[in-house]
Amino acid sequence: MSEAGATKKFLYINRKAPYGTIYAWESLEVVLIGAAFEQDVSLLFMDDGVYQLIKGMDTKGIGMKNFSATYSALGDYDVNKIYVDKDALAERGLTLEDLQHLVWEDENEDWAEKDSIRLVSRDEIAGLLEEQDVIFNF
Amino acid sequence: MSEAGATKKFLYINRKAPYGTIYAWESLEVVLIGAAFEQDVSLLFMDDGVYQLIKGMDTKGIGMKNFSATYSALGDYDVNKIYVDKDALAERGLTLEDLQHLVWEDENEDWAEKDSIRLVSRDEIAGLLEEQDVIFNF
Amino acid sequence: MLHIVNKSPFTTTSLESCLRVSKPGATILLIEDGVYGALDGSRVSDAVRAALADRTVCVLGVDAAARGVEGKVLDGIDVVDYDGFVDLVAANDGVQSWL
Amino acid sequence: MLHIVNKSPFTTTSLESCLRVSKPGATILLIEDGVYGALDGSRVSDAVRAALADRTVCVLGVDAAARGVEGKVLDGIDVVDYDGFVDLVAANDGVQSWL
Amino acid sequence: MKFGIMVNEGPYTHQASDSAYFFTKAALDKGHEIFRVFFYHDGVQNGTDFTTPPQDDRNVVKRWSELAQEHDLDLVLCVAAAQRRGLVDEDEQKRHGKDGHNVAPGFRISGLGQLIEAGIQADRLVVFGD
Amino acid sequence: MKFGIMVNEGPYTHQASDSAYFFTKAALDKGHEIFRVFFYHDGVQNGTDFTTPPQDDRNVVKRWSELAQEHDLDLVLCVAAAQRRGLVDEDEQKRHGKDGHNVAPGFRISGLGQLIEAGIQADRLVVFGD
Repeated sequence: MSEAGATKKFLYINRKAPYGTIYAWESLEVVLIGAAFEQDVSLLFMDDGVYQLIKGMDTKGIGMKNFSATYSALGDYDVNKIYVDKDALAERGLTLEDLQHLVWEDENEDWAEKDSIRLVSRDEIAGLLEEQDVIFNF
Repeated sequence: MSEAGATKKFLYINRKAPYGTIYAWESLEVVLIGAAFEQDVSLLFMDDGVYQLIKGMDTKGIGMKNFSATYSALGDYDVNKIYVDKDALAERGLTLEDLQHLVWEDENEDWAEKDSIRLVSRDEIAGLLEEQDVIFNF
Repeated sequence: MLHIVNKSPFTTTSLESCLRVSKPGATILLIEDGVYGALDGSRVSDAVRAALADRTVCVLGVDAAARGVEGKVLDGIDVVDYDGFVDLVAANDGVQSWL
Repeated sequence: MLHIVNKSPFTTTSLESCLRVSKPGATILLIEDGVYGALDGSRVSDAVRAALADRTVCVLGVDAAARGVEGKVLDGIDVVDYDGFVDLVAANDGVQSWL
Repeated sequence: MKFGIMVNEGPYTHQASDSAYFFTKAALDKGHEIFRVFFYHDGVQNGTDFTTPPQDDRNVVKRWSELAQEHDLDLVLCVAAAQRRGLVDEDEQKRHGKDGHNVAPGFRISGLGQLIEAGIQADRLVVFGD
Repeated sequence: MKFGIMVNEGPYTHQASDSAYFFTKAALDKGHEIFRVFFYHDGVQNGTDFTTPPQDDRNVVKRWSELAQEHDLDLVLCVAAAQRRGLVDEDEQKRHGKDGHNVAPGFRISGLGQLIEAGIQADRLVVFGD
């Protein structure tokens, strides 16, 4: 699966709520497969996508697989740039404390545990989009 | 196809724009089939559904069938109560003149041609919903 | 009359349309991604709280729980299960789904 | 950068999100039901007109024609065909679809 | 009470089919009658027995088939929607010369009149979709 | 220039597949290269040859197949999405014991890695969906 040539900047943009549609889950599947290709990967959660990261989901009553644990595994796949739209959180009455605490271990700093989630403003999102080579929309 | 028992009040609610999705077209198919069942039928166009009635559509460039002529045939099927949300028109910058002129012939008045479209307010829509036996959502 | 809303009020205008034309005495049931409309502290909470003055608002508990938001539901909103959903349909003369 | 919007701005918040984070110099292309955002005299026309000050806004002509609204497009919005759509993608470094 | 159910979206992408299933099951468990479940638009995809969902996911199609068998449910796929979207029973296979048929047990293909009839005969029509 | 195309919705219900088709065709006509068209989510339904659309409607599936043949296009259906949604080629038919196979000419079933590869290899990725 190795690729010749330079690494590309990949951004996965998640704008939809989980469970009502499958996009959140099928986006995660792409991210996990994509991790093997060693690109420079970022995830952006904006609009209703911020709901994907809420903690304490219990899907037993709707018979669907609860995939929220997968987000906390992303750090192990070197997916540790997880951007969350702070305005989207605010207008939904949510704070960072409502979301899962996602971390990764920095091998350059003796495997120190670091936060993966970074709250971003609209200007930072605009900048983030502009610097990407490829954007996947979910 | 005749049914025993009293006639029911059927309301078809169309809230989606044409062509972007097929719901407008597949709603019309139900209305046409349903006409044979001789129920008391009304159609309501609200939200983006009001776009379905705009005149002058030309679908050649997108390779889809232009089904807008079917609306003008509804009168021949005794479907002549066509309600349009006036607020929805206004916020879209549209007026009655932007829509097709839909008519029917009243056999009780020597086949006089009458308008099928009635502009309704939110209160009238609320009342219309309450008086229905069955609502089909598209 | 029973109104069913299954879309997030932050993404689509379904809840807004529902609130606009539902009558005093009506019941509004929030299911699927519609449950986000039941939460406190959001941009739409005031509109939903206002509706509670003359309408009944319910939320499907299993859909709220799946999304991790069962504990954030506004005071005054009834949490129902699928049995309750069935009862609401049976108890109301008409059903309108705001798809 | 090219932003593609394919949803009606009266039903979903896609155009709003696009306008919120697109940068001066960016190009916004309205296709499918997104073409309704290009029309004059609507609730969203002012926001789109404001975007024209520092961004390019285009509409896919065949989608506007299909919907009977080609004649109502705001002054300053470019009407393009599929060839023009391809050119826009080629001319811009990145593409973001606001699905 | 007699319910009619309309399902407008296929399995997995939207929750609509899940919601319709749990509603139907709850109604039956409470002793109500389901006059018919009518699948329209992409909803006809609920009736394909060509699916093989992952082991850790629910099997939406099979769940409908089993509920139909248990309760003698009438699950109807709209013929026009089915033809557009690739749902084929043995009759349609012969008529259109396809390499197989994919309608799951318990489902049948029929016309839109079946939806109208559900509207007339049932005390309530509940629509699930996107 | 080299384009990758991603299609997230099936035929007929949403316009996404139509838009992707016309975009792909226009790009080819202008001399661009289409590295791959990847069908994900309900998009895999574009690859079923069980459809029989009405005479007065376009045939979305056939149009893709013909474009693929003309231009040697690589049309890939995501295997996980295909299994959930009932798209089966001859291999999958044998493996899962289905009553037929329904993948249209020009389409092939493969993994999500094909999408990532399109992102890496193509100069632009254009996503069509709902």
